[in-house]
Amino acid sequence: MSSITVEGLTKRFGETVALDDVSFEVPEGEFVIVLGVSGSGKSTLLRCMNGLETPTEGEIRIGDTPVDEPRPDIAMIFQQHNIIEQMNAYSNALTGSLNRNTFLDSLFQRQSEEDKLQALDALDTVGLLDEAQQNAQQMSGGQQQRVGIARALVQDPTILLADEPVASLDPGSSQQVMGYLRTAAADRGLTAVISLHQVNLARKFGERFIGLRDGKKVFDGYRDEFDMGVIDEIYGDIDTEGMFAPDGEADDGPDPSSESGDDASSKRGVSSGGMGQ
Amino acid sequence: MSSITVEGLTKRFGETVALDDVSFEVPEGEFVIVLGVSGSGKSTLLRCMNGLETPTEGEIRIGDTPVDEPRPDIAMIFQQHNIIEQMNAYSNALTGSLNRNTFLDSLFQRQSEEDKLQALDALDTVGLLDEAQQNAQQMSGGQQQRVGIARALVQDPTILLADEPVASLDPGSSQQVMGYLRTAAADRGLTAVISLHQVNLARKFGERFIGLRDGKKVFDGYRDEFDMGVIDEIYGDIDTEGMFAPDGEADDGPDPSSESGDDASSKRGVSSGGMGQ
Amino acid sequence: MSYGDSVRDRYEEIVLARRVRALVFLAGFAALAGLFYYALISVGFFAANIPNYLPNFLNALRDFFPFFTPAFPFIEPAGFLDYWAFIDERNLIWGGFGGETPLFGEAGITLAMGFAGTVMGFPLALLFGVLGSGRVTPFPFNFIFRGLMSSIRAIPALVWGLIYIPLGGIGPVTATLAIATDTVGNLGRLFTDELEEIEDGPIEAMETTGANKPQLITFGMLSQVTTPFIAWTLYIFEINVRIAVSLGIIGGGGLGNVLSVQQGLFAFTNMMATILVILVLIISVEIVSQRIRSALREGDEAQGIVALLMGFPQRMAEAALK
Amino acid sequence: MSYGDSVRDRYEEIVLARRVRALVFLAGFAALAGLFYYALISVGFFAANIPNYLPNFLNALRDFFPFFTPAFPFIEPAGFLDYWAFIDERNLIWGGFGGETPLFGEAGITLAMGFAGTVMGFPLALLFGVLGSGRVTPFPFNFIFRGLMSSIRAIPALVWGLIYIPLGGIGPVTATLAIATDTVGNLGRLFTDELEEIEDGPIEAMETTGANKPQLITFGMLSQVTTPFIAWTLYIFEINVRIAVSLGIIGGGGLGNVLSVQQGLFAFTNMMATILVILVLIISVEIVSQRIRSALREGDEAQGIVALLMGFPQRMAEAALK
Amino acid sequence: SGGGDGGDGNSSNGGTSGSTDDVPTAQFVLNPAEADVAIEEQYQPMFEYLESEVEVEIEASRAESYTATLQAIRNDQGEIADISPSAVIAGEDILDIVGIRIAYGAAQYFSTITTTPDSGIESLSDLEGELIYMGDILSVSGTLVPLTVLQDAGLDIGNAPDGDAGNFEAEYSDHTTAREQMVQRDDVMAATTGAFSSAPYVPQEQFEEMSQDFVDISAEYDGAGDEIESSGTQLDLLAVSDPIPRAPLVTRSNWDNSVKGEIEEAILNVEGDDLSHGDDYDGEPLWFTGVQEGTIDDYEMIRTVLDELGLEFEDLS
Ligand SMILES: Nc1ncnc2c1ncn2[C@@H]1O[C@H](COP(=O)(O)OP(=O)(O)OP(=O)(O)O)[C@@H](O)[C@H]1O
Ligand SMILES: Nc1ncnc2c1ncn2[C@@H]1O[C@H](COP(=O)(O)OP(=O)(O)OP(=O)(O)O)[C@@H](O)[C@H]1O
Ligand SMILES: [Mg+2]
Ligand SMILES: [Mg+2]
Repeated sequence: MSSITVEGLTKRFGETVALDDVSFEVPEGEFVIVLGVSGSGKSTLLRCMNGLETPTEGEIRIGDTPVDEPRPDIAMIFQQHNIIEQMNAYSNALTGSLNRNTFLDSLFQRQSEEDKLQALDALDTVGLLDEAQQNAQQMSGGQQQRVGIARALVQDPTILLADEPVASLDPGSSQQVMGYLRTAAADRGLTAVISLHQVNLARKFGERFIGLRDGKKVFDGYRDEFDMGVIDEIYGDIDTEGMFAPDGEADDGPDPSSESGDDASSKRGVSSGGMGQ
Repeated sequence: MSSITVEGLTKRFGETVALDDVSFEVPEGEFVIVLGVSGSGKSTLLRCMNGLETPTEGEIRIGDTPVDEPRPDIAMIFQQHNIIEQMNAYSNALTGSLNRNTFLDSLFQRQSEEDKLQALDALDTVGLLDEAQQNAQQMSGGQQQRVGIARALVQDPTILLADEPVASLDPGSSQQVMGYLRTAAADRGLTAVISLHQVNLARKFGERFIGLRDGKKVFDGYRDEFDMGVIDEIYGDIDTEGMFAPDGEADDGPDPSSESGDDASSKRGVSSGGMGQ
Repeated sequence: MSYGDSVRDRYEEIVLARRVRALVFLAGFAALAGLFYYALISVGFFAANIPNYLPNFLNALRDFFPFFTPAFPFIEPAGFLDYWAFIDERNLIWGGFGGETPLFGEAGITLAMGFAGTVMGFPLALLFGVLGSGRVTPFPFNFIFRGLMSSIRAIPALVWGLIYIPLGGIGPVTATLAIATDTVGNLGRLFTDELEEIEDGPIEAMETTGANKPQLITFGMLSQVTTPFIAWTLYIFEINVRIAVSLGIIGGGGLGNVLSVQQGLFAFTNMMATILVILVLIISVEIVSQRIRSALREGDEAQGIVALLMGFPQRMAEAALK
Repeated sequence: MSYGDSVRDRYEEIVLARRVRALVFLAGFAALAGLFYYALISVGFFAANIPNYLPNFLNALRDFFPFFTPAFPFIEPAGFLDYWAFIDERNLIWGGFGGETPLFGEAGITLAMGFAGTVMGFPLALLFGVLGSGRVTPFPFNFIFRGLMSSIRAIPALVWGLIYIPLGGIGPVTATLAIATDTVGNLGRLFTDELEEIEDGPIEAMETTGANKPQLITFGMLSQVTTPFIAWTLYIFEINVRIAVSLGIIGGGGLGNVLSVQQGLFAFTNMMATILVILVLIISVEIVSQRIRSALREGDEAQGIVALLMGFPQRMAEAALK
Repeated sequence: SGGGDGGDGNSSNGGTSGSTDDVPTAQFVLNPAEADVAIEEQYQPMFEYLESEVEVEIEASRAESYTATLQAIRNDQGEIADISPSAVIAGEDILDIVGIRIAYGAAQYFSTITTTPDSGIESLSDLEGELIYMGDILSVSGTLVPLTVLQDAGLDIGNAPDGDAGNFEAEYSDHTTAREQMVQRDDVMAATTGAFSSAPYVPQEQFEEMSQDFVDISAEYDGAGDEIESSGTQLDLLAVSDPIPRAPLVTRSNWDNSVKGEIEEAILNVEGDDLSHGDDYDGEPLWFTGVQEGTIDDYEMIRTVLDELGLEFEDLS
């Protein structure tokens, strides 16, 4: 059983509360997208689900077993892909089978033919079979990310986690990578949780959406409930905030009784008038 | 006069044609956004306009004078911000005045009070006055990008170029940085040419749009002409391309008469059937 | 589970490529082993019959480590006292106030040689290092400076010491000059290497602001490398202290000199005591230098130190100057 | 143009801060200058009266460079012939086939010492270097290995040479052992440093695949650093050839030995000839090593070389094995 | 030819050890510290002589210090050695003295203290507070004996050579460098060197005034002052030491081989002709012309010097 249960998850780093009492359940085979602005806790959530971080409070269960350390059946895809750039695509994919092989076998690439074929098949799935022997360093960002997906697939996971897998890619590659992720998850019946910060991509690929803001879950719902109101809730009204910030900050400057007051105040007067914050 | 004329601009790197006979005119004070997928020639266009690259053919003129080397009155903002991370925000902004100061004066920061106040004013414009003495290294990506804008403003330019200034920022910071750019350009009456790859940001901030594809200009028009058809023209139909590529590539695999043919061909048959490319 | 043809084909191809690769690597390894063997022959390694002399050698080692005893508990604390007696008697670590040796005794002379040599060599190292970079001096000409630095490095510090005898006489001064010369070659090269690795972006950005060449070099390039330059200088300082020991052995004074006399007297215990002091000196230098370097690397910490150092005078000055 | 109050206030603050900073820097600089002065006193720099002896020194330099003449055109080609005569007579560069010296003469012995020492020291350097990393060995224990490497480094190669005499006798073998020991300390430390700087990402990713500890170390860490490890080994090889020259001076054989004999004979021209050979040797080693290193750094080029090297056998093997 | 190089000795052994099992080999450890020479080449006739007299193969290696030599012998890495008088005292438990080397008929030599004519130094007592350049720090003729001479003249030598001198300053290098740098540098008032280094620059009369022993015994007396004219350098003699026993040739006392006795005998019987090179040799000849029988007692004088200076060799047995 590979359903995921997150129960009362809280994670603090010193003073910072990265996650604040987050709970949800993901049934087997669902494709979930986690949204939130930078610092909202997306990475922390995924790292907890993977056992890379230990929750301060609360619990995460896969089926019935709690997660407390990285496990082969949970595969993770990272924003910075984290593949070994010094190895070729095939060897990178093959590292997904490390947990099934002894140290010496993996050192000399004496894995079973089955494992090797599986690595190539995973590269095929992400459209990189022809580049299997190319050095990862010489690949484009999108290709590297796809190698990361291939490695995850070779792990034979039941759960696929991905932390902003397309954040550093251009739109074309982003769509391609998300497409591969969705195809792979669907073909293999994987439960997938993927964090994103592009709303348009999320809408295009997501099945279910979880919104985080300041570590709290502010939205949890399916396609039909995911509308502009939800986006405002997740992202706040960043437009105004972003565009008028310089003037806003000038407002809390020092006392207005300084020498060069006349010109400056007139200038500030104009901009203060322009916004009501 | 700071209108820009691009005339028959072609740039080749060996075999690659990065720009192919691109021509347009930008009147003084216009805020232009250049769109295109990765590799379409956005950076090359901006680098040619700045004199960092020499066109293979064609010419760029500011007013009536052709551009052939970097000039102080054309300021450039880079995707990787390219500020000096080892210096503080203020010192970085101050480097914008290098062209007005001798080597020794700039070395010992003995610029005129006027220049120094201008640097602080530029930092104020991008909302970083309070962080003026903070080391650039310790700033967030968005803040660093804003320092880059401040440096450009200190140059006292008449033309502002920016190459994907928000590509590595999260949506909040992206909006903020774009906002500062537009405000600064409007306040100082600068002609601005900015390349982006986010369509939504482009729509929100752009006045006029130029679309590049494979080095050719495929669109040039104002807000009202910028619709979904244009986006398809610029980006191509990436959805299908991105999502079905793995199967598409399997099609040009080797001869089907190999040993393990039965299972594989059935699998491929299904996916081939699923798409018509 | 079964796989597509293209996967199988690719698999066969990889298996073949790996087999070829293994062969090539084996050949390379064999070549290396052959070279190694030839080198061993050249130095007369097999003629030396090392296994035969191993017991002798282990026995001789006991001269150096008097605190080892053959029986349990294998360590005799009194041995350490021997060391300390010598260290104390000869002012190796502490020269006392107003004496002829510096405050830190013989170790102080060695340290002073390394330090003075580093400081004296630094300006030329900086000049040659910067001029050796292809970014500053155009291509064929930068190799003049690189060649100069290579030549300086090629001559061992010991030989530089010899060459400088007519200038500095016999003793620590000549050793210091030799270290300074060595520094120009070694540090300058590290500077050049560092400059080759900086990012182009900020330089290009400086260019677009209309900066002139000296400004481009200072703000676009040098400002990026001040931290590594300081770190490399500290690293060379470490090395220079080690060289100062070696130069002492051939007459440069300081700990090396003590070492060479005790060696001449076959006083292995005293020699080991001197080596221990060398160890303490060099490890101290290393630790201090590494602290500073890691503080520089992590700007935060440096900020902390600077803040600490500057906080008080800043407040003072603010009060005074206002 | 006029500016807002907050801008002016900030300006005043910056001016003040800069003034304070300048004071602090001045103080730091003064402290450094003071230390430098004290160091110069300690080594007896001012007593040596260097400016006085400069003419003497320049005169003495003429012994080394017989091809300089005081009159125009300042260079006498015959001087170079003197060099060559000695180089040829003493087999410095070319030992001939089947002779007693290796193929490359005395230079060959020096090279062999550096090469054999590097190869012999490499395995232990790798082991200690990896075990010294905090990522592999948990905190207090990795310092055992770091301390060991520090201690080895602290003892100059010259002293190691002495310690190994009972084992290798007098001559190149002992020098080679000393170089190998030095390599363990120097190369091992570079390895440890390099390991501290690798990215955490790939290691973490390896962890999530369920790899065990040795796999984590091999694939997550070592695979990231093979290129820099090779580069560092080549760098240490360069340094070892230089050390081999120094050890030769104190009896290790090879070029250093020739140098020291000629020095003893006050045959400065011959000495310079030897130095020239040392220069050629070391610069050659450096060029070769730097070529390989830069090829490694830019994967493309390496790919090119590998492709070139492997292309032919690959096609051969493919034809044969199919 | 470079046939006498240390490296060659080793490599030739590597190549031939298989085929010459029956011929015993003996390591001859050479030391150049007492004279500035290319020592392996100079010894070449000696090796050829020994190999012709005795069924033995000589391998030469060059040690850079007596410590290295004694370490080698003590650890069975060398059989025969050329060592200094002081090393005899250090290694008396592990060495057998074969004989004392003779040069120009003398088995003894001298140490000198010299100054430059313009230094203003008239006698040893004027050296108080001045800088003196000496030979290698533990060299018998360059440093140790001259220190006792200075001490006898009333100077406070403090802890020198192993530590700071009392009321003068000492720096150590080697005979020739010490002499040359004294000439070059104004701040160096005297140099202590073996007579072999200084005598060519000192007028004969000065030796005659200073020491009858020197005139009688020293091999350097005849050539004294010879270099003054050609070099333009003259030195003034401040002191000449008592005669010092020349350096011996020794064998390892626990060397247990039948050829040991034969070699020792051959060494004692060596003639000047056996030690000279052919006509085509243009290097320096070997400095000694024969070997005279000697025992540890001949080195009593050295032991006294060491005692006076408070130097003590560690036990090497
Ligand atoms: N190891 C850590 N130590 C301290 N604070 C941390 C750590 N990891 C995360 N945080 C803090 O926890 C909060 C949530 O961070 P997290 O990385 O989960 O956000 P995110 O949504 O992934 O942001 P981004 O889009 O920038 O990746 C932030 O305030 C962050 O500063
Ligand atoms: N210096 C160069 N040398 C060779 N080819 C280059 C160079 N710079 C750009 N190109 C090529 O020119 C084409 C256009 O590149 P350009 O960088 O202008 O695209 P872009 O639209 O900025 O892409 P991106 O979004 O990835 O920055 C690409 O095919 C690129 O490979
Ligand atoms: Mg994150
Ligand atoms: Mg670009």
